[in-house]
Amino acid sequence: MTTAYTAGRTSLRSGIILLLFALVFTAMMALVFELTRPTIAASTQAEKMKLIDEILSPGSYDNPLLEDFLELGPTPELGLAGGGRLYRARQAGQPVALVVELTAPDGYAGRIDLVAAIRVDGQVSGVRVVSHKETPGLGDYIDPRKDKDRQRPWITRFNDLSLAGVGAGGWKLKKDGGPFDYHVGATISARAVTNAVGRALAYVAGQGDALYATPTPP
Amino acid sequence: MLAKLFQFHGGVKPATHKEASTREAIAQVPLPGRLVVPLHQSIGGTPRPQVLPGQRVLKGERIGAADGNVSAAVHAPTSGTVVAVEPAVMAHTSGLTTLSVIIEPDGEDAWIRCAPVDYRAMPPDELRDTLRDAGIVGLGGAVFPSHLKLKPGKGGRTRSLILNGAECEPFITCDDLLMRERAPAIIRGAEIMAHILQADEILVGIEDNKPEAIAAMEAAARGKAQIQVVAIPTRYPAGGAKQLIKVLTGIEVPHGQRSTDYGVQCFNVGTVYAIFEAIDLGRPLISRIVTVAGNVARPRNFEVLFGTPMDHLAAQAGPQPGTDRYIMGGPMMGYPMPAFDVPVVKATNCVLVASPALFPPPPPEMPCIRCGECAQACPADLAPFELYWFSRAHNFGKAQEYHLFDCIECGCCAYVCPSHIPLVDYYRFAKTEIWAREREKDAADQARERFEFRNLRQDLEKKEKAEKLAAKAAETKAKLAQEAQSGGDGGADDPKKALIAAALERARAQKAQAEPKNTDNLAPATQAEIAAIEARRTVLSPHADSPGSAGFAQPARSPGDEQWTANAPLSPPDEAESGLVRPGSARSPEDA
Amino acid sequence: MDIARYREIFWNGVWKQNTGLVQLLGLCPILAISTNLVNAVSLGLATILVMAMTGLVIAALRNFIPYEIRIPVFILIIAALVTVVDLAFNAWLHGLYLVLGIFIPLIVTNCIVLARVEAFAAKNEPIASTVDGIGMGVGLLLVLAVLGGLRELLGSGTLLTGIDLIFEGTQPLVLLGQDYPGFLTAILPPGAFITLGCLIAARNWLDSRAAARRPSPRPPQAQPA
Amino acid sequence: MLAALLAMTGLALLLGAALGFAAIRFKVEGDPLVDKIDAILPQTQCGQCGFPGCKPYAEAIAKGDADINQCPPGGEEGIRKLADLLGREFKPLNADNGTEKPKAVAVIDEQVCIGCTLCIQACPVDAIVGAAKQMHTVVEPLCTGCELCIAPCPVDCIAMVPVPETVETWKWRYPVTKIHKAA
Amino acid sequence: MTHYLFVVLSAVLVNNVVFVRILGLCPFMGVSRKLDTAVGMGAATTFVLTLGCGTSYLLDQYLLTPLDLGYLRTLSFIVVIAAIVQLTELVIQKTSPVLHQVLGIYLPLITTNCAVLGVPLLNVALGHGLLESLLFGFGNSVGFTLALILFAGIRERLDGADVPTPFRGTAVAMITAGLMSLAFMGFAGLDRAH
Amino acid sequence: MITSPFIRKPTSVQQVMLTVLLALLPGVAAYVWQFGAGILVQIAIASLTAVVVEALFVHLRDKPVGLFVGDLSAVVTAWLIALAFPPLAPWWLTALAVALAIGVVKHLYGGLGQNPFNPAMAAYCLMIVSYPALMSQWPAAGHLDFQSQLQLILGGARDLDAITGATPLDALRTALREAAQPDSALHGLAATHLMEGPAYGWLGGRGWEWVALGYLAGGLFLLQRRIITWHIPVAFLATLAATALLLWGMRPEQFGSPLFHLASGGTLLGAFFILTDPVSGATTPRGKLLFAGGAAFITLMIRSFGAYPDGVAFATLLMNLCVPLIDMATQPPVFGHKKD
Ligand SMILES: Cc1cc2nc3c(=O)[nH]c(=O)nc-3n(C[C@H](O)[C@H](O)[C@H](O)COP(=O)(O)O)c2cc1C
Ligand SMILES: Cc1cc2nc3c(=O)[nH]c(=O)nc-3n(C[C@H](O)[C@H](O)[C@H](O)COP(=O)(O)O)c2cc1C
Ligand SMILES: Cc1cc2nc3c(=O)[nH]c(=O)nc-3n(C[C@H](O)[C@H](O)[C@H](O)COP(=O)(O)O)c2cc1C
Ligand SMILES: Cc1cc2nc3c(=O)[nH]c(=O)nc-3n(C[C@H](O)[C@H](O)[C@H](O)CO)c2cc1C
Ligand code: SF4
Ligand code: SF4
Ligand code: SF4
Ligand code: SF4
Ligand code: FES
Repeated sequence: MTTAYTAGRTSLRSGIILLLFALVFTAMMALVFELTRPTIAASTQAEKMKLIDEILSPGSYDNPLLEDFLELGPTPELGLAGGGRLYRARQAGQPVALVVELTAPDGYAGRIDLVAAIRVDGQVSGVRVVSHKETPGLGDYIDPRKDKDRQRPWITRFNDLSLAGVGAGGWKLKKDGGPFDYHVGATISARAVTNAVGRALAYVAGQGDALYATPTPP
Repeated sequence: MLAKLFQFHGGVKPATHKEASTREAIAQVPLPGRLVVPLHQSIGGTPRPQVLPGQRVLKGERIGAADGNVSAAVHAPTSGTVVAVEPAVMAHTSGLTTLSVIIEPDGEDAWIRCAPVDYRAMPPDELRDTLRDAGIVGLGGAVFPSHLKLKPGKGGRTRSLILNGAECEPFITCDDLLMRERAPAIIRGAEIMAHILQADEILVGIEDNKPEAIAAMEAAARGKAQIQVVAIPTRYPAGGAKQLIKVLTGIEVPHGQRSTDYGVQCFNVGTVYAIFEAIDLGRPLISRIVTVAGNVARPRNFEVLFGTPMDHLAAQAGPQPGTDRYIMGGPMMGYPMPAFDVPVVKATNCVLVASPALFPPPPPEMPCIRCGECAQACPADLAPFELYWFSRAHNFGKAQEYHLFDCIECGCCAYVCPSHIPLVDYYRFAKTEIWAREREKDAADQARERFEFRNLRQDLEKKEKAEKLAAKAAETKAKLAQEAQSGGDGGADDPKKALIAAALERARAQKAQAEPKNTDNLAPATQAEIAAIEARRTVLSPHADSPGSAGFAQPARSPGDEQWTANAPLSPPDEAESGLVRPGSARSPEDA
Repeated sequence: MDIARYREIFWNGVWKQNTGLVQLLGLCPILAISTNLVNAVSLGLATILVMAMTGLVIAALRNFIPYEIRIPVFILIIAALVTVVDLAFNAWLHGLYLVLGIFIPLIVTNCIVLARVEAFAAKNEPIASTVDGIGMGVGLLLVLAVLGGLRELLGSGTLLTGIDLIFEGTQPLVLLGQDYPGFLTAILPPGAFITLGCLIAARNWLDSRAAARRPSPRPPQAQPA
Repeated sequence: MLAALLAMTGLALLLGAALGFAAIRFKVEGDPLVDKIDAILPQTQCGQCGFPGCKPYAEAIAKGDADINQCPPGGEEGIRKLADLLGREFKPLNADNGTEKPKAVAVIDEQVCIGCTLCIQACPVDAIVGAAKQMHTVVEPLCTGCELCIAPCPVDCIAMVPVPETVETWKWRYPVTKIHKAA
Repeated sequence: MTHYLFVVLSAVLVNNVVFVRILGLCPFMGVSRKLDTAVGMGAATTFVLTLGCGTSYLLDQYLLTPLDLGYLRTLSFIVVIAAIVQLTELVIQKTSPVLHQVLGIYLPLITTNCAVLGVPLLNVALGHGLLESLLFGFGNSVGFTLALILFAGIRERLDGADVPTPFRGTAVAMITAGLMSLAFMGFAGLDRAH
Repeated sequence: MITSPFIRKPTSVQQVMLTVLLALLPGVAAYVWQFGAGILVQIAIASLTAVVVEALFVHLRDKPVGLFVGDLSAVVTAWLIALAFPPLAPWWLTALAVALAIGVVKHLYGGLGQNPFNPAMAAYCLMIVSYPALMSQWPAAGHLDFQSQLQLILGGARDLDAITGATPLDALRTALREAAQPDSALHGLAATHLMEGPAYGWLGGRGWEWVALGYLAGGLFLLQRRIITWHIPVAFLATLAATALLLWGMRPEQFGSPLFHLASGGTLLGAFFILTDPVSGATTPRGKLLFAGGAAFITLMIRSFGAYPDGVAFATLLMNLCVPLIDMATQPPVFGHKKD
């Protein structure tokens, strides 16, 4: 590259031109940004709702779910080291279910981020994997999109079960003496998810109504 | 006091095949019909011929004088008539010819007058000159002029003079027999050399598979405290100078360094014997002991005059059918000869009569599997497979980084290679390529210098011319000014205008001259260059194709190759000539 | 006349100077986003869009850009245009946006954009530059498509997974049967490199075959024997 | 939006200032690359590359105006070295510039030479000696084989003679690998 | 302390930029023909990337985030990085002309080494602090250099190999890169303790 | 023209490879004795594929097929793949691995002698990454008769749950991980305790220790025949043992013992037969020490902390990467240049 900035005149001229270009294109970007902002916000919301809709039937509540939430600080019971959110579904003001972000820290290849919907009676409405690093083809059946069993993905095993129904201390894999099956050769992933969901159920049960009662922070 | 022996890395132990040729004593060879004595028989300058065809020479008469100090004289091996001084095929794998003196023996074998020298009385420098003029070169194989090796290193003294009687190559026994039969003379020669080198001790290294030679040398050395005969383990290439020095003294002499600087020097026993003859008997080097072995009925050692055709020599040992070529040297390092009648030269320690049964062609070459066998066998501690890998890929820079030139071409690596790769051939190929490149590089550097010098000179000439012109212009201007002054009314502008007009005119002329083609907006100089090149090509091609010069320019072109000529239509010579103006010499219109 | 020239420019981008197979530029998105056909093609389309736009804009502005600050200005323009595309995708093609993720902003540094701008758009008129951008982009798209298709097929035995994210209701093709034990490496980075290596070799092979067939207008000089 | 504009303005000014300062502070002259390229060229000075001598060609390569495959005397080897130096891909010699030939030297037929000095002027390395009206001779070791002297000779008395091989210049051949099935 | 060590180690080995994150491929393929150029390129990239991560962190933290200008991130990062590259070029040109000749065409291309932009963006995405950002940038560039040097070593050796004609050159290099990335998969999970 | 040397030691690549195959026999015998003859089927499948693929590529390259297939290097690769794979792997898995090893990893680089990566290990890594489930089904010793082994290898249905489990390395990892969980029944138990189950023998996995001994015997044979030098096996085993001792000494509850590591997985096969591959390995003495030491360290890191149960294959590939640099840096001094 030439370094023809030597002459003060040229370098000043270049500077001004550069500046002009910067201004014009920044203005253009800013404009597009303003234009797209509402749409982007909406589609981000929609994305989140799509996942939640999978685990909690949309007809079962009537409040704007994403606006009714609780900020959780670090919560070891949910595996949340850095905090997370908890959404509340209500029908006509009555509690229906909680949508909990949780993490299984002990996956085969690291953290497994999950979201679970737990009905007010303590039953699981649904669980989904948000992100994971399990071995593709082995441990990744915990994600229903990767599960070969399309009809009844493994992750739906928890649906409609509750801690109470399974029995105290029984929320475990078959191998560990519980009711949940798993894929041979990939116990660890299944165990991590199962235990995390179990812990979340216990946490929710332990907190009681407080989770519904606390108002949404501004 | 028995010296502690050291070990060199690597090495191999091939079957020695030495017994057969040691059964009988050294024999003489009957004079052949003609002797072809190449002038170039040693490292260094080719000796200048000293005889003319038709001239009679005596045995030992000098026929080639050393050319410079790195060279050694050549002598007539017997008395007779010089029939010719002409190129003849030499004892070299290439099959190239070299200037040789061809002598027809008269059968008298009449010596010149030999003048022995009292080495103690003669200063070392003169002794060295004597050796050079006696044609003494290393007979261990390298044929390096011995007088050059006989200079003491730093400090003027040498710790050890080493006599190389190892003779590690299979089949070869010439040194063995020499030591058995002429041990006292060798010892005498060694003492002469120790004197020249100011050596403290003389070590004779002999492989322990030659008990007779060891015994003979010990007997001859008995009572001489300075001399020690050492039996060394039999392992090829224990006879390599560096390896032998390492075994006997523990010193490693790096490639490209003089061993005298490390306090040691190593000579083949044959060389030592030749020095004895040159000093004590006054006889120049005209013959040597040669082993004839291989596909012959009676393998044996002969004392052979240089110039004797190898087939004449081999005939003495009862050649057997099936012979396909001769190998000069042993089976590990020897060179195949291009013909059967090449002459025996100073480097010929053995004529190995080869047959496919004796030395079958190697199995097909496989890729290197990097097994490292070769590295384990390499006495120079090299990584032969890396050298091979880079030589094969023409990556000579890398090959040199891996010390290609430290390779002594001993062949151990190729001997052990399970992939049957002719490794040494790759090294020889790479080495000669690198040398060729260095020559090219030197030539290029020289050319660059001369080119730049010429340009400088031309610039100077041009400047001078310009100055002259300027002077002339000033004159004109002055004259014009004068005229204007005298003319009066034209005003001061006119002469200037005239000058400008003149300059414009010149420039226009220049442009017309320099723009023979429609090459667009290039600088005039570039255009001139392009024209020059264009023109040069166009003129060149008809030359190349004309029958008259076809013999020179290049080998006959194939008929399918029309494009080359099609590109080069004949052009009138004048255009060509004007085109040949080179940038530096771009002729100004004034020149034309 | 012009058509012929544009065709030449286009062909240059698609085959002769193919970014992925010959120039080896813009490799990161090629390798990273070709895990399946849908992603690959989408990124290819996005790149075509960006390349055509940058080619057009920069060629149009080329006379206003001083030589010595051309690189910063080019980068500025490319970055701005890419951000605009990024925002637009995010707003109006959100599903695709999630798939292409981090790689849309990375088109900025996609060497090929700057390389073409510098080598072509800065020296040619807008239409040719647009054609060049499209040609290069199409070349990239083809490589991406083949690579993505191969990798998806080998890796999971399907084609067009994720198509449902773009066109509601469509279904991916299951080509090698439900029981196909996917060759997972194909989808992982090693598979990307190896498959692209094979594509490059295939191109070389096709080229050399074509060269061998075509009686070359300039026969190589017959070496004197 | 205003914030964005301000931020970018600030950034542009800051960077422009830094670059401008650095450009002055770290200015360099000269181009060592040309010498490196020139060192690779064979110095035949024949002009077949399309430039008046090796140095100008070296300059053109360094500037990017010329390709690396235009020097026939340097041959494949030279191109390979250039490719190495410049980190480019090897490409075969451009046939437009000529072909690689065995090295030859000019020989003047002394019987025919009329002593016109034209060849002396043409020779780029002053390899021809002689004076006006006297027979000229080529100093063989100095001749680069550029063939530039051939054309100007009005009586066609200069011929290129391949340099013969001697033991010193003889080269071992590349060991022929007989791995391939085809003969 | 170990946390920071993990940041670096994970960036160098486990999540190697080239083999796992697939960034910086163009210079990886382009400047790996010879070992010494690879070393030079690695050094230059290390310098630029580390510096770039630091500056972009500051830029993000103190300009873009407070002003809520997230959408200017790409633009401003790349402009800053381009400036750093140009500065580096000027300095190298002055201090080491040889290195400049060798890196010649590639120095400007560092700007378009997507790792140089990708890593600072990852820094933002991963919420790294200043020290973490610097270490992450350093680790990634060391990972890049490591990959480049190992690759160059192998490519130098491949020069002499009897590779089938269509695969000569870049094709076999690409396959080599694939097998290298396969090898690096062996490190998977080593950062799990983190 | 034939030039010197005119005599050659009677050796050949074929002979070298044949010796390696012979040296593998004790290990194979122990394998058959402990785990049944299924492995022989695997070896047959692998060898057949190897010969076919090798012949195909050699033919494509226009080289003499007999000569190059006859060098047996492909068969060595095939045997090593068969021995490193789970013995009951389906036939196509083995065949695919061998085909990739020979076709891609070896012949795309020009065939014998030119490949920078160990073909067998590259194929192993490709397979464990691609088919982790199939690649971690290992039978327990003496469990199955030949008939059912054959069915498993050749047949379609693979209901293996009953007969296979993780290998000892894998099982120990799983157990150790569980022991690290505070609420697990195994919490706090040391590795030595965890290894008391029926799957474990007196050293490593039950039955596997005999196979390992077989490899050791074969390796010693190779050393004796001077096909390999001591550097690689010694450096590998010593570094592995030392590193394992260090970890185990610090936290016996978290790491396997040195003896366990020496006898398990691919350790001995790797030390004597895999890392010693001359083509892809380091060549200088010091380089070999570095190469093998590095491989041992990486192996142990992967086994102890990584995602894959055995690290020998990945470690081999990773060190293959470093070979050019290692070789360059460890060139022994040349004769006469020793001081500087
Ligand atoms: C390469 C490889 C990857 C693996 N990935 C996973 C995984 O992602 N999830 C998992 O649960 N187990 C995985 N495993 C298996 C575990 O190591 C362990 O063997 C298994 O969880 C034990 O399950 P089992 O008790 O059913 O045999 C993997 C194994 C290998 C060899
Ligand atoms: C591999 C190799 C083996 C050699 N073997 C012998 C040998 O056995 N005997 C011998 O005298 N010279 C042998 N030489 C030659 C010596 O290196 C050395 O040139 C010679 O001993 C020096 O003595 P000279 O100058 O008198 O010939 C061998 C050289 C090499 C490279
Ligand atoms: C070179 C190599 C050789 C192997 N040989 C054996 C073996 O002899 N026995 C075995 O159980 N596993 C062997 N394996 C398989 C690995 O150990 C495999 O990855 C498995 O998941 C873990 O088995 P292990 O832990 O107990 O043996 C070998 C792996 C490699 C890389
Ligand atoms: C001691 C020894 C060990 C070998 N080890 C391997 C190996 O681990 N993997 C392999 O594919 N080939 C091995 N081979 C065979 C051969 O060297 C290998 O296939 C080459 O890499 C092919 O170019 C070995 C050969 C020998 C002599
Ligand atoms: S002995 Fe032959 S095959 Fe073995 S490393 Fe040396 S050259 Fe290669
Ligand atoms: S020929 Fe050269 S490389 Fe081979 S063993 Fe002898 S010294 Fe070493
Ligand atoms: S063609 Fe080569 S030798 Fe001739 S002038 Fe050009 S660079 Fe010099
Ligand atoms: S003598 Fe002729 S061929 Fe030789 S260098 Fe001079 S001009 Fe060139
Ligand atoms: S696209 Fe990533 S470096 Fe070129």
